[in-house]
Amino acid sequence: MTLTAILIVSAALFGIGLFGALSQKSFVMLMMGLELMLNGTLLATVGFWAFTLAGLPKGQLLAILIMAVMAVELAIGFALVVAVYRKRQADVTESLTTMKN
Amino acid sequence: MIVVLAILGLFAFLIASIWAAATLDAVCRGWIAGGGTVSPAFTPLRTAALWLSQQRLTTEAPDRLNALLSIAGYFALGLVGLALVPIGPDTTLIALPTSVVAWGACESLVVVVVFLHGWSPNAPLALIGAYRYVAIGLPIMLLSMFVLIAAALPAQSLDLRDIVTSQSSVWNVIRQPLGLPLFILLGLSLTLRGPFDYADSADLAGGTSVEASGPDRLGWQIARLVMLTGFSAVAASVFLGGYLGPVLPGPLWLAIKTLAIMTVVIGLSHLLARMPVARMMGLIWIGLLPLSFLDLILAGVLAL
Amino acid sequence: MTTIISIAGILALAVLFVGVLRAAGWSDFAGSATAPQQRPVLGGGDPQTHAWQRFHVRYYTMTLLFVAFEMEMMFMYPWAVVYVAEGGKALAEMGMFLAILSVGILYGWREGIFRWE
Amino acid sequence: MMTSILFYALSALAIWSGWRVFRVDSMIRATFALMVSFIAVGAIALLLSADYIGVATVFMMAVEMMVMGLFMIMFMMNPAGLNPMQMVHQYRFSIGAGVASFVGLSVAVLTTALPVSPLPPGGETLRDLGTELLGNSMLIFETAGVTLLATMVGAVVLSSASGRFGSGSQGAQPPGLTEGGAPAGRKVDAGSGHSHHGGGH
Amino acid sequence: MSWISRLAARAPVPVFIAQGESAPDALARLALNPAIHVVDSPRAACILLISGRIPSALADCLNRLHDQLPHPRATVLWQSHAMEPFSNAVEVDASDDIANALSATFADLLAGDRPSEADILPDAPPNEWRGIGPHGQGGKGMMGGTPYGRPMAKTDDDIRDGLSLDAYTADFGPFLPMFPAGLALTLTLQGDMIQAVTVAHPPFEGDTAARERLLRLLGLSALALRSLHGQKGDGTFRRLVRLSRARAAIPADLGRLPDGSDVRSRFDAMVTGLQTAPASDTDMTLGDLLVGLEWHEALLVINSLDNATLRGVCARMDAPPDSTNDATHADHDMHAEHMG
Repeated sequence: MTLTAILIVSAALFGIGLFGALSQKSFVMLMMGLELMLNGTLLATVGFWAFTLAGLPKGQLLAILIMAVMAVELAIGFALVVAVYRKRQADVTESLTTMKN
Repeated sequence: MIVVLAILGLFAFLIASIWAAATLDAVCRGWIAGGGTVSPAFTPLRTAALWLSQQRLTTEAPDRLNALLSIAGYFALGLVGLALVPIGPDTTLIALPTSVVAWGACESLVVVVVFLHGWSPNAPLALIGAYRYVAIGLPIMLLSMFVLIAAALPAQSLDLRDIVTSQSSVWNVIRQPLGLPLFILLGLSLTLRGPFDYADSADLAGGTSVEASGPDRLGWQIARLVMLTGFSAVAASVFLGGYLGPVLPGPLWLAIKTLAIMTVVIGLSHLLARMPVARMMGLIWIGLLPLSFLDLILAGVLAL
Repeated sequence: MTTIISIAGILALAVLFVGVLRAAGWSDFAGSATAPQQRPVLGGGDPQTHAWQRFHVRYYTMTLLFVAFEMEMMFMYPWAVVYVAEGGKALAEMGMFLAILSVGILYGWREGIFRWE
Repeated sequence: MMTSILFYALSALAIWSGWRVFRVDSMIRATFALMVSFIAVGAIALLLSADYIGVATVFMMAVEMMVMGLFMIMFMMNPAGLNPMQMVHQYRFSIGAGVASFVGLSVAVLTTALPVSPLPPGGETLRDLGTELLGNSMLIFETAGVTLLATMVGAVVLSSASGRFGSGSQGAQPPGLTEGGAPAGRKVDAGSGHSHHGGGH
Repeated sequence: MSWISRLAARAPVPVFIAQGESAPDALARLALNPAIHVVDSPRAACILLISGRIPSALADCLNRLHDQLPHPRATVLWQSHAMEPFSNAVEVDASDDIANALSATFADLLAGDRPSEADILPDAPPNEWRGIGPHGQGGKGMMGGTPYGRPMAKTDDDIRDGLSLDAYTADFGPFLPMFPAGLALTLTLQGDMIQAVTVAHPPFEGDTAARERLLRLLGLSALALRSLHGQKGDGTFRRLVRLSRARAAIPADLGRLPDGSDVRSRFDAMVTGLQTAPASDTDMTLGDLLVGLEWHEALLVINSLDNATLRGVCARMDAPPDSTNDATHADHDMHAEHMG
């Protein structure tokens, strides 16, 4: 287990997440992609914390903040999904541009 | 060597306590029903044999993988709870400095596996049970978080081993009198019992397990009892001083206290009425959660 | 590391448990379910559609509040460990925390999200 | 040695389940595949002696994915994947972007000299974190708390149906338009996409 | 695995009850027998106990119910009438001891002396689906076809919060243990909330088990058993009900009738054993009472009504649901193509 291996794994997670976020049509699947990207970031943060920061507590704090970002993204994202669905019966990204009225 | 012994002992205890819980359940039920029971000690074994010899049914287009994972997962989470509990000074199967948080993770995963159990058969009554359980299972977790944090304050640690040690002079059940009752409510919910039985309730003809037959039904019921054991052991360690006690060896004390908590949980599950889920959700947020705040404040002031 | 090995062992045990339960040979009636046996239980009735659908969750707003609420709790665990050592400052901190959480609950209550929407 | 084996197994699990998220038909399987990916990352964090972060990841993500699953089923048509489905756009571009980011990041990682010795286990990482939260990083901590409060309020405002102007249970049945008439439906903009009962696709 | 069967044969007999018209009074007290286990779901039963006369309108439901039992299974007819599909069933009449008959049938079944009953219905899915569609899954498009033999749900308006999600329509009953005997409802649910209701079959006359069912619905199954003993002045029973906080568990104002009674007051009357007069004739329909309620609340309302009132309420027809069904269906098909 080296930092290089950890960072490559996190890059893979980030890449898959990016693919998902860009390719998925539906809001909720798009958010899954974002969460997966943040998952990769979380792994990289913990890796850096353990190897280069010598256990400096700031690294852990950053990891917690990443999780907080996920929670905020999820809560606000889904609230938006509900609001949009209530108004337009739409659950895919494209309908936002094509259904302007 | 000691690890092997501990594992074997834990297994013996697990099997004994599953059997004891099933028996207690039958006795309690018989007492309240006023009709008595016939050989309550053997009925669980016979019923288990019956379920094993029945056919296992599936529904139209079920989610087979998740059906399997839900039973296995529920069983495993109960066992993890049991493995987190110290059976002596510095002796646990899972030695983790953050075991309180790990137990919290178990609680949240229980919501997931119960949901999956109701989701996988693709049947309406099971599905309603699954969704209803999430509405209660999520907020009630907050109670346990506050209560466990309050127990961690005097120990200055999130390790169950330290929490048990910190009770050598006075048990947490006295230090934070609101803690144990609130935690037992969580236990009722984790084990799908009584007033918090929103997953497998009678108004859904069995809820998430309405479609379970034969070995699947047996697996789910055993998993529920394993979770009851795991929860009771955690509660006994956090509030009743775990293995601490005079004369008798530590593990025996832990077993006695675990059984005591188990009896209380089973008794309450037969005695208290269940309210409609919306009402209970409101009650948890508006009534019980402020109580757990109060519990934390009291514990905090006391700890300083 | 031992933690992960122990948990992996427990998981393996749980899968074994389900596997043994489902193993053929316990029952003389282990055949797979026929089509009429597979219909969902409705006490004799029959549904028109699959049960898996866009299920109308009646408490969705509560779950969003819950996620944010739970995240706040993540800050409380490290706080609990140093509470006694830090003393008064930690007590003030707890007050702030509980105040924030209470405001969240009170707001949700006022908006009526702890009911079936 | 054992640590390395565990690390590679968990990494494989994290990547494989992350990939499954976008390959399965059933939304519930997708959500819980993502949860497995998070749990694997949490376990790797435990291997790196981040005792708190690792377990907290499992805790938080189990809850978040449960909530995510609820919303996935609520808003995706065909949520259980009974009919095979594929709801993607700009597919090639996305694959390209994903691969490019992976390759780019990997090259950057491989060409950098990185330290090789991890943090020894048994440190007081949790206590350090607590002290930091109450000391130097007090401001971050407080900001996060207030941000999360704002999130609570924002999520409620955006998603709540009736709000304080009417009780959900009281409005169970709207009053009739005429005395004793059929309940009035909710208002629909004339000519909007409302009649498209499957969602506008 | 004979030792398992031998052990299993000594378990309490798991019985699922299909109650018909004018079933024997002793049926309700069957659950008090410790050798019998009256189960909630046919999936847990070995014996289907048909008691009383089953109207021919419910024959199909009975056949469906029978086939949902796992093997080994047997049918027992208790003071019922001969029915063509159940020609092999054990028949028990008023003079026989039902508990003995059930135990004997169960023992024979597990010992293999009595063959497990075959399905009544043909082994075919509700709709043909295999090999249809591009993936052979019975559907084309995302919402079309009949994947795995059933169509997918359709979206419908919601009467509470205005999120138009999928509605689920099904016939519930007439043999559900939490419904009054004979009652079958066609319910449309949005999530767990009742959106529309029509009566598919009214409850039988003379049902008296409402108190027991109501207690079970409140999660007090042991107390429900105690209530079956029927001693009028059982003080312990009333004390235990008070201890259980059952009254507080029932929401106030639930299921209020024009005569002012709600579920709570009717529950009080049942527990104290007061014979209240049947609620005065109202012009309420079941839809007025149930639409907009969550599942558990709706069941509390149904079971709090006495038999005469419930039959009266069920007899009044709701305004027929507007006939948009065809329209939505066409719309739905259009979408299926659209997305194919």
